[in-house]
Amino acid sequence: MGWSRIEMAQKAAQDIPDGSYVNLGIGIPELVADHVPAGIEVIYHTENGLLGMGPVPDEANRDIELINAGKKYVTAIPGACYFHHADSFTMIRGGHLDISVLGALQVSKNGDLANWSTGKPGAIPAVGGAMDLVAGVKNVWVITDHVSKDGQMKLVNNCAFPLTGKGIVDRVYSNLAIIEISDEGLKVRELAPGVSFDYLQEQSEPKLIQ
Amino acid sequence: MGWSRIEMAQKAAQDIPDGSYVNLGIGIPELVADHVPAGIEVIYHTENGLLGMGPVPDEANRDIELINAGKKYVTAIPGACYFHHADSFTMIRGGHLDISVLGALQVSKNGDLANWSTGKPGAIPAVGGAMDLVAGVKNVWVITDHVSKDGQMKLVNNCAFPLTGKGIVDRVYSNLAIIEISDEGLKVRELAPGVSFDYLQEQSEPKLIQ
Amino acid sequence: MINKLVKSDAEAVSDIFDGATVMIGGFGEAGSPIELIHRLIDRGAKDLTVVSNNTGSGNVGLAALIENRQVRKMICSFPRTAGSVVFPELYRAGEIELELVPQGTLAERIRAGGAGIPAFFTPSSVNTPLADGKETRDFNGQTYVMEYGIRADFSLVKCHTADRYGNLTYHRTARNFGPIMCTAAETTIVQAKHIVEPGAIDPEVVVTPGIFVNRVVHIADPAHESILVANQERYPS
Amino acid sequence: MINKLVKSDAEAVSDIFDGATVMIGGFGEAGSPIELIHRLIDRGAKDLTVVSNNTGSGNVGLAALIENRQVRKMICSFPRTAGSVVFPELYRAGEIELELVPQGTLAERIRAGGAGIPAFFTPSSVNTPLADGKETRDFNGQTYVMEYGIRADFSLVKCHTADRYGNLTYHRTARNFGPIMCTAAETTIVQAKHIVEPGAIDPEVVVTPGIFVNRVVHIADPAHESILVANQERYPS
Repeated sequence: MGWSRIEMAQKAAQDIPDGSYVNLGIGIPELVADHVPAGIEVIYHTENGLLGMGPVPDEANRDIELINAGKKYVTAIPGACYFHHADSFTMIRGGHLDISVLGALQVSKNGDLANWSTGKPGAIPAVGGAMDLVAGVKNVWVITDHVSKDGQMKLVNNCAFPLTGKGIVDRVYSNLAIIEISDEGLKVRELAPGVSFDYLQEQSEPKLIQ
Repeated sequence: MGWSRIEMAQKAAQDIPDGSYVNLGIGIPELVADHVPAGIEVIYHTENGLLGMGPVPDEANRDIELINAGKKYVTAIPGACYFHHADSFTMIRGGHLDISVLGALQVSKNGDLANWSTGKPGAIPAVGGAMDLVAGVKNVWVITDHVSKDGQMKLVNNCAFPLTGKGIVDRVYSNLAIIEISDEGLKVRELAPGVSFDYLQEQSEPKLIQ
Repeated sequence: MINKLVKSDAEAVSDIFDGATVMIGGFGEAGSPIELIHRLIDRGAKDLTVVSNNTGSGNVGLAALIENRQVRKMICSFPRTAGSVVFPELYRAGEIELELVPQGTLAERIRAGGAGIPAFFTPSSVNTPLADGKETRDFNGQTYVMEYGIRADFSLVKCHTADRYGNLTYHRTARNFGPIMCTAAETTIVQAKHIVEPGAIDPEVVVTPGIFVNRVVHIADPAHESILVANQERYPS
Repeated sequence: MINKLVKSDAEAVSDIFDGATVMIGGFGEAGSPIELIHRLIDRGAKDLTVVSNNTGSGNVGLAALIENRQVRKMICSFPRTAGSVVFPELYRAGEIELELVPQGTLAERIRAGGAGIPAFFTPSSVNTPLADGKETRDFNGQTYVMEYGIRADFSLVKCHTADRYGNLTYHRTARNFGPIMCTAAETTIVQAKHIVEPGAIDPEVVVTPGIFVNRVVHIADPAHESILVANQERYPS
């Protein structure tokens, strides 16, 4: 029942318009790059200073000075360019990117996102570029399991964890459904195979719109 | 009696320490570059995006895309670099230049400078980079005739013309003298040949220190 | 596929509308996109606010755009240069508005506009008439004035080499305001002397990443403003 | 004559003092000036405030500097990465201070410090705990938080190629924080893989103009942090 991690990434990839500039967060979002439909050209941005990020290199072509935001080896496509961090966040904060795809700890009914800290004592908070991405990028998509590994709902009325941004999530791709978040509420766009609306609602704290 | 324009520029050039980064304003300050003593290496900055400005080219080597702030043809030395305007003023405003040499309409006893507008009706105000230079550069030197063409004193108690900056002039090279401006007042460092202190004082509104 | 190349300079500026704010690159003649400006004159959009360091010279390029009464207001640092006659005349006649901005503040305001920074503090112009009426604030015992980011509807920029992604390099001091203006407009329109395939520009030396550019038009042999002025040409002639 | 080349990495860092604020380039391993950091460990300056995006990995480089108890406070965006063990332990034990800054705000604060901008407004972190206690302000109906420029006493940066004027180029994503950190310190110290004569770097492709650099040391074959970590090396060993 539901979508695999790869299927979630595929669903998001299929929704990216041709010609988009996209930043992919660490984790499942990284998989999106592998599933963009043929004939579509997407330019990937990685905030550590590369526009035109290409696929993962084979072992012989790894360069410790060519990595992505997750510090993994990547390549650069023909037509790529390198730049420093202030210029990279000019792209992000200045509204030049079309889509930011991020992971989540919690998403609230009004589009708040918590994805950087559980706020628990002893946890090491680490925010990276997430707050800049949600503040600056036109469309913020979240890819996440619908329920956490320890069985807690991630789609909630109000985020209990510290926020990354308020009212900024536009769409959630979970393993159970694709959900649009707007002023009208949480609208289910697509249910994963074998998932009923009622089941989805049971796994979600806010009231969903069919 | 007094120094010529070239001699004023020579006097300033001799005071530039080895290894300085220097911005030269339009007019007499431009002449300074031609008179730096042998053995001294000075890097000239022009705010339109060149560090390492070299001498005026011969006619065959003119390039309309290689000009200085006064829109005159220049060259670039080996080791020069080009950059955009925001980076150029990062150098200026960020305190990275050592010396700014500017012209003046008026300089006041506490180091105020007026050099961009007479404030007269019908005058077209044009400020360029002067306000950034005086705000950001460590040492501001003025090269100017001691008295204006129409006989008005330029070294005054208070500037009548609109200010470029307040309390920012460190030194004046005029055709009559070199004058240091500090909290202690206006101290005459050197008199031009044939100029007496009394004569200099007559041509200057504020009280000078011998 | 991403292809920002457009067929003609006329097409490139065909949606510039009355009342638009337009940034125009260049420091004097160097970097001034004269063909794009002339097509904007052909198009006739009026009531423009133009952000550019100078006001052009003679009766071509930016000066001709002003002379053609398409510009309501200039935002610039140095409106009079050798050979600039059009702006001073209209300004004295009260027929064009001027917002005079120190050059470094102008550059920083454009950069801020492109970087999503709505306002910042700068030491430039403090205690001068150009800070009159502006908010000031002290940091570490020094006074600074608050200035606002500027954004435009369109930027017109001249570069040296471009690819279909909109990656750009510039030539010598013609770089000046180009890179920051590219970042600060809804629609950035570039004229390029050379067009190359993606990958032909070393990724280490791209000055303007393609993300900041919307349209590129190939102008292989741009007119030299100073030569047109020396020949006393006018536009339209 | 201007010659910023210094003979050794030890000499390059020989005046870093107790209590200094030190910016250290790099995003993870890429761009981290590991030799300069190790010489700073040799020197032993303590009570440092370090500005760097991460906190290092294993027991070498930045992590080793922290482990050697020379760092009082970290200013960074992402203090835990794969392989970072030293900082988390000391942080949980309350033995090191952390100022957590969103990555883009960190970059902009460093750039502002270098550009003479004492403060600016940004939308990043608004309505989050990282904006708690900070001044906010509305522009055009949106809320922004005020952030301050950062300056340092020293910046330690790794580059690809340098000349005696301090002009620098970088390699791929090792560029990251290097260029902005060069602008924001009283003394900028750079380790370069290659040293060339002035003029050998095309003036169009210089990334860091020499004016921002004070000292350059030639480290032809820098250690790879990830290899040292894989080999479980420590510094000092």
